[in-house]
Amino acid sequence: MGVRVQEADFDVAAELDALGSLDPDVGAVVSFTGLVRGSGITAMTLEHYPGMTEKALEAIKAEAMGRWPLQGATIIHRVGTLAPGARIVLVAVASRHRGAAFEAAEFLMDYLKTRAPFWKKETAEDGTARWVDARETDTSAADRWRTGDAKAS
Amino acid sequence: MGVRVQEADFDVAAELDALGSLDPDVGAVVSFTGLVRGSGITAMTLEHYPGMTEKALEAIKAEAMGRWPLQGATIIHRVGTLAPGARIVLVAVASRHRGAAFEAAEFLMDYLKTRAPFWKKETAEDGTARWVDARETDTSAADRWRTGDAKAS
Amino acid sequence: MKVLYFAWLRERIGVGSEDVTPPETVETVGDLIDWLRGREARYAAAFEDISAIKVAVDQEQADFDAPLAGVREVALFPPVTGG
Amino acid sequence: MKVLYFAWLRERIGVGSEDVTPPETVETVGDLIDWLRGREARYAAAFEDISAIKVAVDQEQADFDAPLAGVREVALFPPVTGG
Repeated sequence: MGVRVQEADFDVAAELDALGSLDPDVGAVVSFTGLVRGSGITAMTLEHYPGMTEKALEAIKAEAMGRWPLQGATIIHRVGTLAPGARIVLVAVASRHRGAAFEAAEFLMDYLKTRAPFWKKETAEDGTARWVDARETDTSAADRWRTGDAKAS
Repeated sequence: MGVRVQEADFDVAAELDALGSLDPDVGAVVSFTGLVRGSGITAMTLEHYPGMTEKALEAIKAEAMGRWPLQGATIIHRVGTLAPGARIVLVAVASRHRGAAFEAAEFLMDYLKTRAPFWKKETAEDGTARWVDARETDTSAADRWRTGDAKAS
Repeated sequence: MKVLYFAWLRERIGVGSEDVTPPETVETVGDLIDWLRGREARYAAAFEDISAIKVAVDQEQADFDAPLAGVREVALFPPVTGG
Repeated sequence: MKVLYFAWLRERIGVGSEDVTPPETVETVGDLIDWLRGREARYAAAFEDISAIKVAVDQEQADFDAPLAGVREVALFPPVTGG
Protein backbone atom coordinates (compact mmCIF):
# COMPACT_ATOMS: atom_id res chain seq x y z
CA MET A 1 0.00 0.00 0.00
CA GLY A 2 0.94 3.61 -0.06
CA VAL A 3 3.28 5.44 -2.36
CA ARG A 4 6.94 4.64 -3.03
CA VAL A 5 9.70 5.99 -5.26
CA GLN A 6 12.65 3.64 -5.47
CA GLU A 7 15.49 2.33 -7.61
CA ALA A 8 14.78 -1.30 -6.73
CA ASP A 9 12.32 -3.52 -8.55
CA PHE A 10 9.09 -4.41 -6.78
CA ASP A 11 7.16 -7.63 -6.11
CA VAL A 12 3.83 -7.34 -7.94
CA ALA A 13 2.31 -10.43 -6.30
CA ALA A 14 3.16 -9.21 -2.79
CA GLU A 15 1.65 -5.80 -3.53
CA LEU A 16 -1.56 -7.26 -4.96
CA ASP A 17 -1.88 -9.75 -2.10
CA ALA A 18 -1.49 -6.91 0.41
CA LEU A 19 -4.30 -4.97 -1.27
CA GLY A 20 -6.53 -8.04 -1.45
CA SER A 21 -6.03 -8.76 2.25
CA LEU A 22 -6.85 -5.23 3.46
CA ASP A 23 -10.48 -5.95 4.12
CA PRO A 24 -12.76 -9.01 3.79
CA ASP A 25 -14.95 -7.01 1.41
CA VAL A 26 -12.31 -6.46 -1.25
CA GLY A 27 -13.76 -8.11 -4.34
CA ALA A 28 -11.66 -6.54 -7.08
CA VAL A 29 -7.97 -5.74 -7.42
CA VAL A 30 -6.93 -3.96 -10.62
CA SER A 31 -3.28 -3.38 -11.44
CA PHE A 32 -1.32 -1.56 -14.08
CA THR A 33 2.32 -2.45 -14.64
CA GLY A 34 4.36 -0.24 -16.95
CA LEU A 35 7.38 -1.81 -18.66
CA VAL A 36 10.35 -0.38 -20.58
CA ARG A 37 9.57 -1.03 -24.25
CA GLY A 38 12.70 -2.48 -25.75
CA SER A 39 12.61 -1.78 -29.48
CA GLY A 40 15.70 0.12 -30.48
CA ILE A 41 16.77 1.14 -27.02
CA THR A 42 19.40 -0.24 -24.67
CA ALA A 43 18.40 1.65 -21.52
CA MET A 44 15.80 3.96 -20.02
CA THR A 45 16.86 6.43 -17.35
CA LEU A 46 14.27 7.97 -15.04
CA GLU A 47 14.96 11.28 -13.35
CA HIS A 48 12.61 12.72 -10.75
CA TYR A 49 12.19 15.63 -8.35
CA PRO A 50 12.85 14.22 -4.87
CA GLY A 51 10.42 15.63 -2.35
CA MET A 52 7.87 16.83 -4.84
CA THR A 53 7.47 13.37 -6.41
CA GLU A 54 6.25 11.76 -3.20
CA LYS A 55 3.92 14.68 -2.48
CA ALA A 56 2.48 14.57 -5.99
CA LEU A 57 1.88 10.81 -5.80
CA GLU A 58 0.27 11.12 -2.36
CA ALA A 59 -2.01 13.86 -3.71
CA ILE A 60 -3.00 11.76 -6.73
CA LYS A 61 -3.70 8.78 -4.47
CA ALA A 62 -5.76 10.91 -2.07
CA GLU A 63 -7.84 12.23 -4.95
CA ALA A 64 -8.58 8.70 -6.16
CA MET A 65 -9.49 7.55 -2.63
CA GLY A 66 -11.89 10.49 -2.40
CA ARG A 67 -13.53 9.89 -5.75
CA TRP A 68 -14.06 6.13 -5.62
CA PRO A 69 -14.95 3.71 -2.81
CA LEU A 70 -11.51 2.10 -2.57
CA GLN A 71 -10.19 0.00 0.28
CA GLY A 72 -6.62 0.78 -0.72
CA ALA A 73 -4.29 1.98 -3.45
CA THR A 74 -0.61 1.43 -4.20
CA ILE A 75 1.69 3.50 -6.41
CA ILE A 76 5.30 2.42 -6.88
CA HIS A 77 7.54 4.21 -9.39
CA ARG A 78 11.14 3.32 -10.09
CA VAL A 79 13.92 5.80 -10.85
CA GLY A 80 17.45 5.39 -12.16
CA THR A 81 18.58 3.36 -15.17
CA LEU A 82 16.40 0.46 -16.29
CA ALA A 83 16.90 -2.21 -18.94
CA PRO A 84 14.39 -3.02 -21.69
CA GLY A 85 11.56 -5.13 -20.28
CA ALA A 86 12.07 -3.85 -16.74
CA ARG A 87 9.11 -2.77 -14.65
CA ILE A 88 8.87 1.04 -14.32
CA VAL A 89 5.65 1.60 -12.44
CA LEU A 90 2.92 -0.24 -10.58
CA VAL A 91 -0.48 1.22 -9.84
CA ALA A 92 -2.99 -1.03 -8.08
CA VAL A 93 -6.27 -0.51 -6.30
CA ALA A 94 -8.68 -2.58 -4.23
CA SER A 95 -12.43 -2.09 -4.22
CA ARG A 96 -15.65 -4.01 -3.65
CA HIS A 97 -16.58 -3.91 -7.31
CA ARG A 98 -14.70 -3.89 -10.57
CA GLY A 99 -16.14 -0.69 -12.04
CA ALA A 100 -14.62 1.50 -9.35
CA ALA A 101 -11.36 -0.44 -9.39
CA PHE A 102 -10.87 -0.09 -13.16
CA GLU A 103 -11.75 3.59 -13.17
CA ALA A 104 -9.57 4.45 -10.20
CA ALA A 105 -6.55 2.59 -11.59
CA GLU A 106 -6.88 4.32 -14.95
CA PHE A 107 -7.35 7.68 -13.24
CA LEU A 108 -4.20 7.13 -11.15
CA MET A 109 -2.15 6.37 -14.26
CA ASP A 110 -3.58 9.30 -16.24
CA TYR A 111 -2.82 11.72 -13.41
CA LEU A 112 0.58 10.20 -12.68
CA LYS A 113 1.52 10.60 -16.36
CA THR A 114 0.74 14.31 -16.34
CA ARG A 115 1.31 15.44 -12.74
CA ALA A 116 4.12 13.43 -11.18
CA PRO A 117 7.59 14.89 -11.80
CA PHE A 118 9.36 12.08 -13.63
CA TRP A 119 11.31 12.40 -16.87
CA LYS A 120 12.43 9.57 -19.13
CA LYS A 121 15.60 9.51 -21.19
CA GLU A 122 16.17 6.74 -23.73
CA THR A 123 19.57 5.46 -24.77
CA ALA A 124 19.46 4.18 -28.35
CA GLU A 125 21.44 1.26 -29.74
CA ASP A 126 23.93 3.70 -31.32
CA GLY A 127 24.64 5.14 -27.88
CA THR A 128 22.81 8.44 -28.36
CA ALA A 129 20.41 9.49 -25.65
CA ARG A 130 17.26 11.57 -25.98
CA TRP A 131 14.62 12.83 -23.60
CA VAL A 132 11.21 11.30 -24.28
CA ASP A 133 8.65 13.85 -25.45
CA ALA A 134 5.43 14.26 -23.52
CA ARG A 135 2.48 12.81 -25.43
CA GLU A 136 -0.52 15.00 -26.20
CA THR A 137 -2.74 11.92 -25.69
CA ASP A 138 -1.60 11.77 -22.06
CA THR A 139 -2.88 15.28 -21.49
CA SER A 140 -6.24 14.51 -23.09
CA ALA A 141 -6.49 11.26 -21.11
CA ALA A 142 -6.00 13.18 -17.86
CA ASP A 143 -8.46 15.86 -18.94
CA ARG A 144 -11.21 13.25 -19.20
CA TRP A 145 -11.35 13.13 -15.39
CA ARG A 146 -11.58 16.89 -14.91
CA THR A 147 -15.35 17.24 -14.65
CA GLY A 148 -15.40 15.02 -11.60
CA ASP A 149 -17.97 12.82 -13.33
CA ALA A 150 -17.12 9.16 -13.23
CA LYS A 151 -17.65 7.19 -16.40
CA ALA A 152 -20.26 4.44 -16.46
CA SER A 153 -19.22 1.82 -13.96
CA MET B 1 -1.46 -16.82 -21.62
CA GLY B 2 -4.61 -18.32 -23.01
CA VAL B 3 -7.74 -19.42 -21.27
CA ARG B 4 -8.00 -21.83 -18.34
CA VAL B 5 -10.77 -23.18 -16.10
CA GLN B 6 -9.39 -24.91 -13.03
CA GLU B 7 -9.96 -25.75 -9.38
CA ALA B 8 -6.42 -24.79 -8.38
CA ASP B 9 -5.29 -21.31 -7.43
CA PHE B 10 -3.10 -19.43 -9.90
CA ASP B 11 0.16 -17.49 -9.68
CA VAL B 12 -0.63 -13.89 -10.58
CA ALA B 13 3.02 -12.81 -10.79
CA ALA B 14 3.91 -15.67 -13.15
CA GLU B 15 0.95 -14.85 -15.39
CA LEU B 16 1.78 -11.13 -15.54
CA ASP B 17 5.47 -11.85 -16.15
CA ALA B 18 4.55 -14.16 -19.01
CA LEU B 19 2.43 -11.44 -20.63
CA GLY B 20 5.14 -8.83 -20.11
CA SER B 21 7.74 -11.05 -21.74
CA LEU B 22 5.72 -11.86 -24.84
CA ASP B 23 7.19 -9.10 -26.94
CA PRO B 24 9.80 -6.38 -26.39
CA ASP B 25 7.15 -3.79 -27.23
CA VAL B 26 4.81 -4.63 -24.38
CA GLY B 27 4.61 -1.41 -22.39
CA ALA B 28 1.47 -1.99 -20.33
CA VAL B 29 0.08 -4.99 -18.47
CA VAL B 30 -3.32 -4.53 -16.85
CA SER B 31 -4.79 -7.18 -14.58
CA PHE B 32 -8.06 -7.75 -12.79
CA THR B 33 -8.18 -10.20 -9.91
CA GLY B 34 -11.59 -11.12 -8.50
CA LEU B 35 -11.72 -12.27 -4.88
CA VAL B 36 -14.40 -13.97 -2.76
CA ARG B 37 -15.85 -11.21 -0.58
CA GLY B 38 -15.98 -12.60 2.93
CA SER B 39 -18.66 -10.69 4.79
CA GLY B 40 -21.22 -13.09 6.18
CA ILE B 41 -20.22 -16.07 4.06
CA THR B 42 -18.16 -19.12 4.82
CA ALA B 43 -17.75 -20.45 1.29
CA MET B 44 -18.40 -19.70 -2.35
CA THR B 45 -19.04 -22.57 -4.76
CA LEU B 46 -18.59 -22.08 -8.49
CA GLU B 47 -20.41 -24.31 -10.94
CA HIS B 48 -19.77 -24.15 -14.67
CA TYR B 49 -20.70 -25.75 -17.97
CA PRO B 50 -17.69 -27.84 -18.99
CA GLY B 51 -17.04 -27.59 -22.70
CA MET B 52 -19.07 -24.45 -23.25
CA THR B 53 -17.10 -22.47 -20.64
CA GLU B 54 -13.79 -22.82 -22.43
CA LYS B 55 -15.41 -22.03 -25.79
CA ALA B 56 -17.09 -18.93 -24.35
CA LEU B 57 -13.85 -17.69 -22.79
CA GLU B 58 -11.90 -18.30 -26.00
CA ALA B 59 -14.56 -16.37 -27.95
CA ILE B 60 -14.41 -13.46 -25.49
CA LYS B 61 -10.62 -13.40 -25.69
CA ALA B 62 -10.68 -13.54 -29.50
CA GLU B 63 -13.09 -10.61 -29.59
CA ALA B 64 -10.80 -8.54 -27.36
CA MET B 65 -7.73 -9.44 -29.46
CA GLY B 66 -9.64 -8.31 -32.54
CA ARG B 67 -10.83 -5.03 -31.07
CA TRP B 68 -7.61 -3.80 -29.43
CA PRO B 69 -3.94 -4.03 -30.39
CA LEU B 70 -2.99 -6.55 -27.73
CA GLN B 71 0.14 -8.67 -27.60
CA GLY B 72 -1.59 -11.20 -25.37
CA ALA B 73 -4.45 -11.89 -23.00
CA THR B 74 -4.97 -14.35 -20.15
CA ILE B 75 -8.23 -15.50 -18.58
CA ILE B 76 -8.16 -17.93 -15.65
CA HIS B 77 -11.35 -18.80 -13.80
CA ARG B 78 -11.56 -21.13 -10.83
CA VAL B 79 -14.40 -23.55 -10.13
CA GLY B 80 -15.33 -25.60 -7.07
CA THR B 81 -15.57 -24.42 -3.48
CA LEU B 82 -13.53 -21.38 -2.45
CA ALA B 83 -12.93 -19.74 0.92
CA PRO B 84 -13.48 -16.01 1.63
CA GLY B 85 -10.56 -14.00 0.29
CA ALA B 86 -9.66 -16.62 -2.31
CA ARG B 87 -8.92 -15.60 -5.88
CA ILE B 88 -11.77 -16.47 -8.26
CA VAL B 89 -10.70 -15.02 -11.57
CA LEU B 90 -7.74 -13.39 -13.28
CA VAL B 91 -8.01 -11.37 -16.45
CA ALA B 92 -4.84 -9.76 -17.76
CA VAL B 93 -3.76 -8.20 -21.03
CA ALA B 94 -0.56 -6.86 -22.55
CA SER B 95 -0.41 -3.94 -24.95
CA ARG B 96 1.94 -1.20 -26.11
CA HIS B 97 -0.09 1.50 -24.41
CA ARG B 98 -2.22 1.72 -21.31
CA GLY B 99 -5.43 2.94 -22.94
CA ALA B 100 -5.92 -0.24 -24.94
CA ALA B 101 -4.83 -2.41 -22.02
CA PHE B 102 -7.32 -0.86 -19.57
CA GLU B 103 -10.18 -0.99 -22.05
CA ALA B 104 -9.52 -4.56 -23.13
CA ALA B 105 -9.24 -5.82 -19.54
CA GLU B 106 -12.50 -4.15 -18.57
CA PHE B 107 -14.18 -5.48 -21.71
CA LEU B 108 -13.00 -9.03 -20.93
CA MET B 109 -14.46 -8.83 -17.42
CA ASP B 110 -17.75 -7.30 -18.57
CA TYR B 111 -18.19 -9.99 -21.21
CA LEU B 112 -17.05 -12.80 -18.92
CA LYS B 113 -19.60 -11.67 -16.32
CA THR B 114 -22.48 -11.91 -18.78
CA ARG B 115 -21.44 -14.56 -21.32
CA ALA B 116 -19.34 -17.21 -19.59
CA PRO B 117 -21.40 -20.02 -18.05
CA PHE B 118 -20.41 -19.82 -14.38
CA TRP B 119 -22.79 -19.74 -11.43
CA LYS B 120 -21.96 -18.77 -7.86
CA LYS B 121 -23.55 -20.19 -4.73
CA GLU B 122 -22.81 -18.64 -1.35
CA THR B 123 -22.86 -20.53 1.93
CA ALA B 124 -23.84 -18.22 4.80
CA GLU B 125 -22.54 -18.42 8.36
CA ASP B 126 -25.76 -20.16 9.42
CA GLY B 127 -25.08 -22.92 6.91
CA THR B 128 -27.76 -21.95 4.41
CA ALA B 129 -26.73 -21.70 0.78
CA ARG B 130 -28.15 -19.47 -1.93
CA TRP B 131 -27.46 -18.88 -5.58
CA VAL B 132 -26.12 -15.41 -6.27
CA ASP B 133 -28.48 -13.29 -8.36
CA ALA B 134 -27.24 -11.81 -11.61
CA ARG B 135 -26.73 -8.06 -11.33
CA GLU B 136 -28.49 -5.74 -13.74
CA THR B 137 -25.40 -3.50 -13.67
CA ASP B 138 -23.38 -6.35 -15.18
CA THR B 139 -25.71 -6.44 -18.17
CA SER B 140 -25.51 -2.69 -18.66
CA ALA B 141 -21.71 -2.80 -18.27
CA ALA B 142 -21.50 -5.39 -21.04
CA ASP B 143 -23.94 -3.46 -23.22
CA ARG B 144 -21.57 -0.48 -23.24
CA TRP B 145 -19.28 -2.40 -25.60
CA ARG B 146 -21.99 -3.32 -28.07
CA THR B 147 -21.55 -0.51 -30.53
CA GLY B 148 -18.03 -1.63 -31.27
CA ASP B 149 -16.81 1.88 -30.49
CA ALA B 150 -13.89 1.99 -28.09
CA LYS B 151 -14.04 4.61 -25.37
CA ALA B 152 -11.46 7.39 -25.38
CA SER B 153 -8.08 5.81 -24.83
CA MET C 1 -31.17 -34.97 -27.59
CA LYS C 2 -29.28 -34.13 -24.42
CA VAL C 3 -30.70 -31.47 -22.10
CA LEU C 4 -28.50 -29.91 -19.39
CA TYR C 5 -29.57 -27.89 -16.36
CA PHE C 6 -27.35 -25.69 -14.20
CA ALA C 7 -27.43 -23.93 -10.82
CA TRP C 8 -30.87 -23.67 -9.20
CA LEU C 9 -32.54 -25.07 -12.30
CA ARG C 10 -30.48 -28.24 -11.87
CA GLU C 11 -31.40 -28.36 -8.17
CA ARG C 12 -35.13 -27.90 -8.78
CA ILE C 13 -35.30 -30.49 -11.53
CA GLY C 14 -33.05 -32.84 -9.61
CA VAL C 15 -30.70 -33.86 -12.41
CA GLY C 16 -27.85 -32.11 -14.23
CA SER C 17 -28.54 -33.69 -17.59
CA GLU C 18 -30.86 -36.14 -19.27
CA ASP C 19 -31.55 -37.58 -22.70
CA VAL C 20 -35.00 -36.71 -24.00
CA THR C 21 -36.94 -37.60 -27.12
CA PRO C 22 -39.65 -34.98 -27.58
CA PRO C 23 -42.35 -35.44 -30.25
CA GLU C 24 -41.88 -33.87 -33.67
CA THR C 25 -44.17 -30.97 -32.79
CA VAL C 26 -41.40 -29.72 -30.48
CA GLU C 27 -39.52 -27.55 -32.96
CA THR C 28 -37.85 -24.84 -30.86
CA VAL C 29 -36.23 -24.40 -27.45
CA GLY C 30 -39.45 -22.70 -26.31
CA ASP C 31 -41.45 -25.73 -27.41
CA LEU C 32 -39.02 -27.96 -25.53
CA ILE C 33 -39.52 -26.03 -22.30
CA ASP C 34 -43.31 -26.18 -22.71
CA TRP C 35 -43.06 -29.91 -23.30
CA LEU C 36 -40.81 -30.43 -20.26
CA ARG C 37 -43.23 -28.37 -18.15
CA GLY C 38 -46.00 -30.79 -18.93
CA ARG C 39 -43.98 -33.84 -17.86
CA GLU C 40 -43.84 -33.44 -14.08
CA ALA C 41 -44.51 -30.89 -11.36
CA ARG C 42 -40.79 -30.35 -10.72
CA TYR C 43 -40.32 -29.15 -14.31
CA ALA C 44 -43.39 -26.91 -14.10
CA ALA C 45 -41.95 -25.42 -10.89
CA ALA C 46 -38.47 -25.00 -12.36
CA PHE C 47 -39.77 -23.25 -15.48
CA GLU C 48 -42.39 -21.16 -13.69
CA ASP C 49 -40.62 -17.89 -14.53
CA ILE C 50 -39.29 -18.29 -18.04
CA SER C 51 -37.84 -14.74 -18.00
CA ALA C 52 -35.17 -15.99 -15.59
CA ILE C 53 -33.98 -18.74 -17.96
CA LYS C 54 -31.11 -18.52 -20.45
CA VAL C 55 -30.41 -20.94 -23.26
CA ALA C 56 -27.41 -22.45 -25.00
CA VAL C 57 -27.78 -24.65 -28.06
CA ASP C 58 -24.80 -26.89 -28.83
CA GLN C 59 -22.77 -24.76 -26.39
CA GLU C 60 -23.59 -21.42 -28.03
CA GLN C 61 -25.85 -18.74 -26.55
CA ALA C 62 -29.30 -18.94 -28.15
CA ASP C 63 -32.89 -17.77 -27.82
CA PHE C 64 -36.18 -19.52 -27.06
CA ASP C 65 -37.04 -19.53 -30.74
CA ALA C 66 -33.84 -21.38 -31.72
CA PRO C 67 -34.77 -24.44 -33.82
CA LEU C 68 -33.96 -27.89 -32.50
CA ALA C 69 -33.47 -29.64 -35.86
CA GLY C 70 -30.07 -31.33 -35.83
CA VAL C 71 -29.26 -30.13 -32.31
CA ARG C 72 -27.38 -32.48 -29.99
CA GLU C 73 -27.29 -30.50 -26.76
CA VAL C 74 -29.61 -27.91 -25.21
CA ALA C 75 -28.62 -26.23 -21.94
CA LEU C 76 -31.05 -24.29 -19.73
CA PHE C 77 -29.78 -22.17 -16.86
CA PRO C 78 -30.27 -18.96 -14.86
CA PRO C 79 -28.32 -15.83 -15.84
CA VAL C 80 -24.59 -16.41 -15.34
CA THR C 81 -22.88 -14.99 -12.25
CA GLY C 82 -19.18 -15.79 -12.62
CA GLY C 83 -16.22 -13.47 -12.49
CA MET D 1 15.80 31.40 -3.37
CA LYS D 2 16.60 27.95 -4.71
CA VAL D 3 15.95 27.24 -8.39
CA LEU D 4 15.90 23.65 -9.66
CA TYR D 5 16.14 22.42 -13.25
CA PHE D 6 15.25 18.95 -14.50
CA ALA D 7 15.74 16.78 -17.59
CA TRP D 8 16.97 18.63 -20.72
CA LEU D 9 16.59 21.97 -18.99
CA ARG D 10 19.12 20.82 -16.37
CA GLU D 11 21.44 19.60 -19.12
CA ARG D 12 21.27 22.81 -21.12
CA ILE D 13 21.83 25.03 -18.08
CA GLY D 14 24.50 22.73 -16.74
CA VAL D 15 23.38 22.56 -13.11
CA GLY D 16 20.52 20.84 -11.30
CA SER D 17 20.00 23.57 -8.78
CA GLU D 18 21.38 26.92 -7.73
CA ASP D 19 20.70 29.65 -5.21
CA VAL D 20 19.79 32.94 -6.83
CA THR D 21 19.05 36.42 -5.52
CA PRO D 22 17.06 38.26 -8.18
CA PRO D 23 16.34 42.00 -7.81
CA GLU D 24 13.06 43.10 -6.27
CA THR D 25 11.53 43.79 -9.66
CA VAL D 26 11.41 40.01 -10.20
CA GLU D 27 7.98 39.33 -8.75
CA THR D 28 6.69 36.23 -10.56
CA VAL D 29 8.02 32.99 -12.00
CA GLY D 30 7.75 34.57 -15.43
CA ASP D 31 9.90 37.49 -14.28
CA LEU D 32 12.41 35.02 -12.86
CA ILE D 33 12.73 33.24 -16.19
CA ASP D 34 13.20 36.57 -18.01
CA TRP D 35 15.86 37.55 -15.50
CA LEU D 36 17.66 34.19 -15.84
CA ARG D 37 17.55 34.55 -19.63
CA GLY D 38 19.52 37.77 -19.39
CA ARG D 39 22.27 36.25 -17.29
CA GLU D 40 24.07 34.01 -19.77
CA ALA D 41 23.64 32.49 -23.19
CA ARG D 42 23.04 29.00 -21.78
CA TYR D 43 19.93 30.29 -19.95
CA ALA D 44 18.71 32.13 -23.02
CA ALA D 45 19.07 28.89 -25.00
CA ALA D 46 17.40 26.77 -22.33
CA PHE D 47 14.40 29.11 -22.09
CA GLU D 48 14.11 29.77 -25.81
CA ASP D 49 10.72 28.06 -26.05
CA ILE D 50 8.84 28.98 -22.90
CA SER D 51 5.77 26.99 -24.01
CA ALA D 52 7.74 23.80 -23.31
CA ILE D 53 8.46 24.74 -19.68
CA LYS D 54 6.44 23.70 -16.63
CA VAL D 55 6.70 25.20 -13.16
CA ALA D 56 6.49 24.06 -9.55
CA VAL D 57 6.61 26.52 -6.66
CA ASP D 58 7.54 25.03 -3.30
CA GLN D 59 6.89 21.58 -4.82
CA GLU D 60 3.38 22.36 -6.07
CA GLN D 61 2.36 22.77 -9.73
CA ALA D 62 2.14 26.47 -10.56
CA ASP D 63 1.93 28.94 -13.46
CA PHE D 64 4.26 31.61 -14.86
CA ASP D 65 2.30 34.29 -13.04
CA ALA D 66 2.78 32.65 -9.62
CA PRO D 67 4.22 35.25 -7.18
CA LEU D 68 7.68 34.67 -5.69
CA ALA D 69 7.12 36.48 -2.39
CA GLY D 70 8.00 34.12 0.46
CA VAL D 71 8.87 31.28 -1.93
CA ARG D 72 11.83 29.05 -1.06
CA GLU D 73 12.02 26.77 -4.07
CA VAL D 74 11.12 27.20 -7.74
CA ALA D 75 11.46 24.26 -10.12
CA LEU D 76 11.52 24.58 -13.91
CA PHE D 77 11.24 21.54 -16.14
CA PRO D 78 9.85 20.12 -19.37
CA PRO D 79 6.47 18.35 -19.35
CA VAL D 80 6.65 15.20 -17.24
CA THR D 81 7.01 11.81 -18.95
CA GLY D 82 6.88 9.21 -16.19
CA GLY D 83 4.65 6.19 -15.86
